Amino acid sequence: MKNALNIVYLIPLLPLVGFLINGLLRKHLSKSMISVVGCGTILVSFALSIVMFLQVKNGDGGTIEYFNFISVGELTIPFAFQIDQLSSLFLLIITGVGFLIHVYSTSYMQEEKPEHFGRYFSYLNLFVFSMLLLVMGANYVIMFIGWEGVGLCSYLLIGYWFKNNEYNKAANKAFVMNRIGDLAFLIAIFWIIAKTGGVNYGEVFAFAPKLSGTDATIITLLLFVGAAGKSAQIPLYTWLPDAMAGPTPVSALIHAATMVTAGIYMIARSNVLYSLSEVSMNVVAIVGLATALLAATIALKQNDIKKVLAYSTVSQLGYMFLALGVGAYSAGVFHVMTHAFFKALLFLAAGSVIHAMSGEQDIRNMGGLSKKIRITFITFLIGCIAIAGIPPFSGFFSKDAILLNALLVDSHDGSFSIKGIILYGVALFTALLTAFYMFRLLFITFSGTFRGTEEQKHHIHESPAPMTIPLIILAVLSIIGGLIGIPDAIVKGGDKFTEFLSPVIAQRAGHPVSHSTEYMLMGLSTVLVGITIIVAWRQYRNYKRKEATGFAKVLEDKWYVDEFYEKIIVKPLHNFGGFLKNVFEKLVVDGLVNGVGRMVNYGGRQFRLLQSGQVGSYVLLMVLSMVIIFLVQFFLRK
Amino acid sequence: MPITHYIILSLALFSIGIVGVLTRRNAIIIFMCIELMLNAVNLLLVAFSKMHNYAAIKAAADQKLPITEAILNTGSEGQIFVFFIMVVAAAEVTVGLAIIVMMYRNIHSVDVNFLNRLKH
Amino acid sequence: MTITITQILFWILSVAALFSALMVITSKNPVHSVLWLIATFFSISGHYILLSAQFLAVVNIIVYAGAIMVLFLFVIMLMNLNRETEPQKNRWIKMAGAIAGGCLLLVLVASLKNVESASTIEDVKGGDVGFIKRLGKELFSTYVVPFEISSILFLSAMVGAVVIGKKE
Amino acid sequence: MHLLVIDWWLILEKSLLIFGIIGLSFFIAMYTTYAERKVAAWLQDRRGPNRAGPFGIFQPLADGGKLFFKEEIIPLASNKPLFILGPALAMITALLTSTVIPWATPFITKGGDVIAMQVADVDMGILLVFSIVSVGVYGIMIGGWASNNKFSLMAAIRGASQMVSYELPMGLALIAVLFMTGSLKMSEIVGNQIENGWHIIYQPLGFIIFFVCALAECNRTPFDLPEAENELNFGYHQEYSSMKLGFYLFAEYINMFISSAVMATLYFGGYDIPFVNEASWGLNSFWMTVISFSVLMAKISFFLFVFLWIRWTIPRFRYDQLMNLGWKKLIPLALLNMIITAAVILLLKK
Repeated sequence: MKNALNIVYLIPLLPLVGFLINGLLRKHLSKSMISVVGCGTILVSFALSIVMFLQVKNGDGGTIEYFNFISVGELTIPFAFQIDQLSSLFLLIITGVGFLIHVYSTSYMQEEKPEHFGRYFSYLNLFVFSMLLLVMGANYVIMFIGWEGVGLCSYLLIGYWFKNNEYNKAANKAFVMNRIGDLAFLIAIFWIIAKTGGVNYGEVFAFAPKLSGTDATIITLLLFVGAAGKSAQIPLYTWLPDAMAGPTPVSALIHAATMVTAGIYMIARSNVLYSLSEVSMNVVAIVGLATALLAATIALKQNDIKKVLAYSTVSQLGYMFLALGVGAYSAGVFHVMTHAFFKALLFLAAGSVIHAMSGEQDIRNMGGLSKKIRITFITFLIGCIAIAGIPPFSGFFSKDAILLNALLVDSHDGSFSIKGIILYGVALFTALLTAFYMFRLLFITFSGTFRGTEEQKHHIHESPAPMTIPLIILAVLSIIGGLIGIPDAIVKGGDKFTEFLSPVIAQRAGHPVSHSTEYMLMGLSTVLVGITIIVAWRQYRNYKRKEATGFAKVLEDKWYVDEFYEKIIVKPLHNFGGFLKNVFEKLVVDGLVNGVGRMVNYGGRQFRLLQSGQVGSYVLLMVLSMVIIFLVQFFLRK
Repeated sequence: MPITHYIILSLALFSIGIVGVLTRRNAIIIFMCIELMLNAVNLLLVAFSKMHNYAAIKAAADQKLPITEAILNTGSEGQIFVFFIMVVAAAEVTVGLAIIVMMYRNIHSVDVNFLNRLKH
Repeated sequence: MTITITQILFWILSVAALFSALMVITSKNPVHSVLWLIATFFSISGHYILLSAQFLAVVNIIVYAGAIMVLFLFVIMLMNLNRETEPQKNRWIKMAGAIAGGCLLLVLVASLKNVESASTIEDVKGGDVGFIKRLGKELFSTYVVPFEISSILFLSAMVGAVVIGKKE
Repeated sequence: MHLLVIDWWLILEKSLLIFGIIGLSFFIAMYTTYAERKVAAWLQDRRGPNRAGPFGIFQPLADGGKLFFKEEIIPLASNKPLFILGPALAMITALLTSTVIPWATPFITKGGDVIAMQVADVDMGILLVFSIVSVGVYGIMIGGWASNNKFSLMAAIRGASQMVSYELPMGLALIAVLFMTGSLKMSEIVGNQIENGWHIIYQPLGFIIFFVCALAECNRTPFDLPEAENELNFGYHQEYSSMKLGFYLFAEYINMFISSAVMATLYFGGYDIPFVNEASWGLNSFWMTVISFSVLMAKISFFLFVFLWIRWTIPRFRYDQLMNLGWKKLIPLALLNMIITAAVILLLKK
């Protein structure tokens, strides 16, 4: 199978072809054709990804160069793909989850007109293409192309229903916030080029030990700002909840499973650089944890089913950054994978709920749905258990790995540092909050009595097979997906995941804790989560609508972060823009431009007199100038 | 003959041409003065060509080197250039005179002072 | 000190060339100007022969005296330009022109002051660079492309002249 | 200390040759006028001049005397200097052309010095003839313009444009000859013909073109439009009288003489005696010179006769016909001739 690498280009190419076919011929193809093209290309890519994965597992990864993308001076940037443990894993997640969501979409988007249906699938395919480019690129520039591509697709898909102005605003917000991060990423790339003279991962990482500490810190911080933009971390997270304006499968694919993990991927990929900078690691860990906590608190009081999931996503991403920040890269990536499963599952299940409720998203208008939409309920429940971290569901293992690693930070001799204990404490608290709001969501939605209108009640039905089958598959994955990362403490020779990634991701040189300590920690978190779930059950099993007050109101209004941004950043910028437009533009810029124009005009008026049209005077001037030039030459020579 | 004699002669002819352009108003005379200037330049080119030829042959003879075709050809560029100048001058005169005739037809004069507008 | 016949001829031809060139620009009658210009060309051709550029000497006469100046004469005769047709220019402008030209000459000659005047032009054995055989070979080997291009230039000039000269 | 470094013998030799040729030219021109009348008379079946001397052979002298003693009239409105310059230029250019023609085989003195029967065997050769012919236009133009007579001016412009137009096919026809000789030197052109046969054999078309053009260059019938009596009275020399008119007329005959000589040299082997090997005769160089000169003169006389013959046989062209013939027939033909010659030479070389 060595030659499988030769056809690796097909993996991104097929979605691109699908994008072109669906995009260009959307008015001529039937919906079923579009579905076949859209899903088929991803399915083939998925199959190829499995081949790649198997090959990498046998240790046959590598870099494939196609052509010189940019060649300037001494800098050569090849268009190359790198297939290794990390990228092949992401390939599997992207194409696998992507395929399921494609299938789900064929049913979910059935009510769209054919050309919009085609547009939707072409965007999806383009997104998959860009995402594949992002993870497969063998250097930062190719990654950046994919990075921009997914940003574009995210914008296009958030604003998919472009007739709704609110949605367009959400799309703009997502795009602008992403751009801020992208700018930092771009600067980081330039910095890398300036300092190391290349952008290929191999070269850069080989050069990394020679980087000065300051450079490493600046580069990694800039990269982190880029990652924060894409992965919705403080302070650039507010776009993600708004991005829920897009169709639900899009939220599942882009804003939960894949695109938002691009930042994680990037930092995991650059782990060699991060390991050089203590400061950056701390920043990543603290920002990640803060994001996780903040988003979790907001999620407690949200009433929109997708918003809750969105904040939960932000929170989980914060978790992943925490993992990266404490140097547990493989734990972070592991959480990416499990998160992809259960968050996609939750989103799709939420989509199924919304479908059943004829587009209603407010959980206050739901309740008691568990009987009517059985499959959705069960899969949603599985998702909740997984995210809450009940063993042996997938979320438990990945979250536990993160918690353990957080606790172990800075520990050298088996005892825990203050920092580790604080990180662990806050992280555990966040985990409890997670369990709480997820089950709050579950109970408000599915238990108690139905609170919606009669019409909705009449309409409630289980979703068709193309929607439920992906749900079931994802549910199964959510249950067993964590087992590949099962810790050494439980199964002898476990933690295959870290072992698999070890060629790409440096292992932290920490002191392993004793198995008994691990059991104790697992038990502690499991028991606490269990208690939390029971509390949630008691509180929300029979939910009654009531206005939030006091602190709850603050949480419901998301800590007023949007308003804060509005006041601190948007307003002043807006005012500054107004100042520029009304005062600076008019007086200075226009003044300059008009002044130049007026000066030229005046000068022309004066010089026009020279332009008499008399050939003789021209020649006379020419001769005189020649005389002067010769004289100057003559005297200057001496 | 020293080359400076030829240079000065050419410069004098050239300057006379310039003075002609400056002082006359008849388009044809001005045109002729331009031809005169071209010829002054031609003369200089031929003189230089001869100078280089002489110098090359003399240098070869002084150093007892065999006189090759290349040495004999030294300076021929100058004369070829003159040839091309003549070609271009002839082409220029054909078009230029046609224009002057046209101008005479339109304004019944060849005085360049009447031609100080871009349109009529 | 011996004076060679070349030197005598040089001075005679130089004086002739300068005198007739001056007459070109001072003659009131355009036809006289043309004829003086032809005389200038003949003197220059004489110089070419002195410089053993025989080919150019003959071509100069054929092209300039025999073709170009005939055209000038044609145009002048057809337009019937006499001395009355050229209105007098402002005397000051004439003065300015003459002074400017003089200055130019002065400056150019002055700039020659530092030139090493060791370079001389003599006839040497084998110095047949201006002979038709050598020039012809050079022209049709090294410079064949410009030569062909100049033929196209000629053709276009001819077409242009016909188009311009045609009455609407 | 020499003031001038000059080979006086060369000067003497060349001066003698120049004066000899000029005298010869005048003589021939004079008697061509006589021949013209006689031929005209013969063709018209009458006697022609027969009063001055036996057969009227002193008639040209009488004509010359008449012209000398006629009253000199210079029109008031004319441009006097140019009026005088015109005929002078015509005469000078006509005479200058003879410089490069080789008149006979070189004469070798007892001392072994070779005296070429040619004023200057320059590198440019035939090109020099062309340059002088092209300057010849000015005689007509200046004369016609200076007369300040519109008929003269018209005739002058006609004549000039005719000459300029016919120079082109003439030159093109000549190029075909030059392809064969590979040199512009007149002596080499003759030598080539002595070796390889006359050019008329290889270049019949070229010769015909050249001949027609020569007729036009000399303003001879059927191309004597500058002198067309019925349209332009008497042409460009209408205002001329006395010896100035004589100069113009003389120049025309000298031109005829020289073009005959050029044609004989270019196409008919110059001074070469046909069909015989002169070298086997064993004559000394003086007699060889004399014989070859006579042969050349015989050829020239033949051409002169043809000129006269044509004049009294073929009617005059119209001006547009003249231009059509020149630009649309002769130039393409000459080009064709040139290209074919070039192609054949290339083929044979391979």
